[in-house]
Amino acid sequence: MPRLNDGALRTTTGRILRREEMAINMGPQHPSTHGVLRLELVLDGEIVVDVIPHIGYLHRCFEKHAEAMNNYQQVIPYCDRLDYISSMNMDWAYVIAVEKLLGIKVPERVEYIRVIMAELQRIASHLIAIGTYGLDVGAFTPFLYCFRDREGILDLFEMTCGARLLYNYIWVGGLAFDLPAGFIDKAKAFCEYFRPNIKELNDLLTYNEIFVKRTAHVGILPADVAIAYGCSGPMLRGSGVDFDLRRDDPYSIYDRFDWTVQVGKGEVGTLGDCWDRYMVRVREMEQSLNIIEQALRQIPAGDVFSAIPKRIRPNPGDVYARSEAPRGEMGFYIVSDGSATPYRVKARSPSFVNLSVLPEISRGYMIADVVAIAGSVDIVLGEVDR
Amino acid sequence: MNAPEISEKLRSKFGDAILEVKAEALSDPFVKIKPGMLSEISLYLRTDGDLQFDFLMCLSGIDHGKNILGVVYNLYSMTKRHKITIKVELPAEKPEVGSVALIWPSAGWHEREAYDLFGIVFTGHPDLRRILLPEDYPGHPLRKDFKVPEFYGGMKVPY
Amino acid sequence: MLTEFGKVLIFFIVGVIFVAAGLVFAWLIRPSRPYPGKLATYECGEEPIGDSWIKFNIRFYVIALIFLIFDVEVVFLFPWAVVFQGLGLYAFIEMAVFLAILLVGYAYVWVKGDLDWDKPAPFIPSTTPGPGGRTQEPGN
Amino acid sequence: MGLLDKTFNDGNVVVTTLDTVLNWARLSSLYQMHFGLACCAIEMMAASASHYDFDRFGVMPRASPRQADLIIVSGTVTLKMASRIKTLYDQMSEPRYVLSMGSCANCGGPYWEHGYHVLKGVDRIIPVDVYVPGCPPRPEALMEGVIKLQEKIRKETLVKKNP
Repeated sequence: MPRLNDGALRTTTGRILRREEMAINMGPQHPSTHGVLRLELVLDGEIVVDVIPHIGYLHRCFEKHAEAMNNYQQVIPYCDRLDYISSMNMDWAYVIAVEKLLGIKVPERVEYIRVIMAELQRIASHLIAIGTYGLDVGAFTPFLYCFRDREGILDLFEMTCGARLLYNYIWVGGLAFDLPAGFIDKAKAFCEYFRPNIKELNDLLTYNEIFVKRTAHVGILPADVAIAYGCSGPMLRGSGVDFDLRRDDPYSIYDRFDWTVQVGKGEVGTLGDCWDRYMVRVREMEQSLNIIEQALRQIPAGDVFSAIPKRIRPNPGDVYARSEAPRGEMGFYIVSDGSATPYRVKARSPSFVNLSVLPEISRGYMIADVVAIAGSVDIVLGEVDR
Repeated sequence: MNAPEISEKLRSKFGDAILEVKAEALSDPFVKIKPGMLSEISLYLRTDGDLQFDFLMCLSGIDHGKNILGVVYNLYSMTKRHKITIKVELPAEKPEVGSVALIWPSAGWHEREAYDLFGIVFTGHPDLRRILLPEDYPGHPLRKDFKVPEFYGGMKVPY
Repeated sequence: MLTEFGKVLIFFIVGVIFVAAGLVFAWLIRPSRPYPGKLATYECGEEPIGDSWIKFNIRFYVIALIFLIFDVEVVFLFPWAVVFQGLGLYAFIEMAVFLAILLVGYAYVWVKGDLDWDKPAPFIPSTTPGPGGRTQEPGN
Repeated sequence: MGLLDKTFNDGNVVVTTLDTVLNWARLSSLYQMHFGLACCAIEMMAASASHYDFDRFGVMPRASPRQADLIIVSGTVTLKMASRIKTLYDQMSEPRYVLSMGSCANCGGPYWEHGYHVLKGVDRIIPVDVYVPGCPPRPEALMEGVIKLQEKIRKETLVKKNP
């Protein structure tokens, strides 16, 4: 804590602490910061006067690695480790950018498999978000229910690409493996098994009186501030902005399925509070189930390896491509100088931007509310720090 | 409005500040502008009636080599649903450019990251501190001429 | 002959011994290897910032006082409640008067508003409609 | 005071039974510090969830280092985080154990070559008891790591002067 010569106590950004204020660390090792995020809280008693987030505790130099790889395919395992809860969407976001740079088109079957995998990963990621959010607010059982259902999805992933968490499955121009035999029936069986579970989760947590009291009217994020701060995903839709990249900045074949974008309506509290963000995630899981079932019915046959280029040498230029990850808009800005290695890869991750609005929406609440707000923002430190 | 119209509108309003326009590139169309005029152009892009770029998608620093640093702004309009990319190039020995954190608050953290990893100073930024690396980390890592320090805080860094 | 209070005394002594023995035995046999790093105050892995010796707000003192009054009142209720059977109506009326007086005090405190916290309302951000749509100073 | 702490020098029957009792008590209630760094933390959560159920081994997450005697370093240790981990390790009460989970914590993992901000292995700052390989290791691998640690504790001695 920088103590200037005037002996006044200051926060790290130099703000003088008034007499009855106290600065404390909700530091890197804390049960409810979803990883190694440090929030410097300035408190008046229990009321939060100011929040100063400190990140960088998991900065793993992704962009330096991307520039040091031998070719574009080798960057994909590092993209997995950006948002390690939704690795499929991270790979896909990177692959969309490189394919746009190369200007290649992938076969139909690859598009369908990518949509199925991404939507399965969205459900698994939302299950973690909802499970840990229940933990943050004090309900232990939803955590166990959500992880039990998530194991079903992990078995599907393990069947196809051998890994539970970080897959390296979606490659530039195609996939690493084709779907194994019996995958489609197993995926259909999972969808039927999982649909009633969402309703069971709703009865368990969503309309629970204590949960509503803890999350309604807390962490209100108005729509214009959400747009000004560049929020995206459930954070933006929770504030009532009807914007989803899968429909408004379309990529891949999402226009062939009928599903609706879920937007917060402020049913329980005011519009844009923690409950709305949570509810958008729960309802999005149902929409993902619809997409998966339709994709499983329409999936064509075909060879998934045909469009994988042997040598990737995109001609010089730069591209910014983005896709809808479970936490928001995952964008990759790739600059190529004509050689086989990318010249510069900038990963614009949703949690990095969503987290920057946290100080704005947690002033004047109690400490326990800051825990609920940080949980509803649903950050993953791998992609915040990159 | 697509990219050529937007660049035409910018050229008519700001004339010489627009250095280069590449509207029909294979990859994203972009407009390269003079660093000095960045604040006015950003304000114009944000508040003009039929541009309304209110969503800053991504702000990335870049090291072009031959000691030129660059900053790339990818902008999007929620209401008009169109995109544009603004590029700025700065000398590496004194990389200074105006901050847009007060126009697009999402730039606040992106600029701190560009300052942290490239050393680009954004004048007028409300709180320009290193965001990812510790305060006393030697050098700016994403520059092409960066040497990994042998030791940091008593710990051997290279493998 | 063991009086009633004798039993209470034995009960109290056994209680103290039971607890103290566990703690002292543990304190005796567990390894104790203190060094400055281990004795530093824990604050989520960081060096503690800020100062804990601060002049905190006066409202905590007021709430503590009010709690103290009603706590002492309950302390008086306990012995009365134990022997309530044998005392008959007179003791009941006496305790009712005692409670009534304190109820008046409670009503006074409630009306005067000392019970509710002067909590600042949560601050809802908004982009001030200035020329550049500039929001408040984004600070950090 | 630590009266029993490394006081006897020969292993008679009293000492060995005392050792086995103390060791058995400690190995069947390894309280793990609630502390996840990166992708391995998600696998650690999956291990403590109902499907794999870490509690069967008595491993229960505790929030503060004061009440924990096992720290599972699950994820990449960056230079900024290294000093914090050293502080946390110091603040744990003895006897304490470290389980390094995942190749990032073991040796820097996929970030070993170009990771300018990654510490190449947590054993450079704190002594590690068990290394669990994998990126991320499966929950079964993590459990095998804990079983290996329990075997190590079973053979330990707190009471004898020079084991």
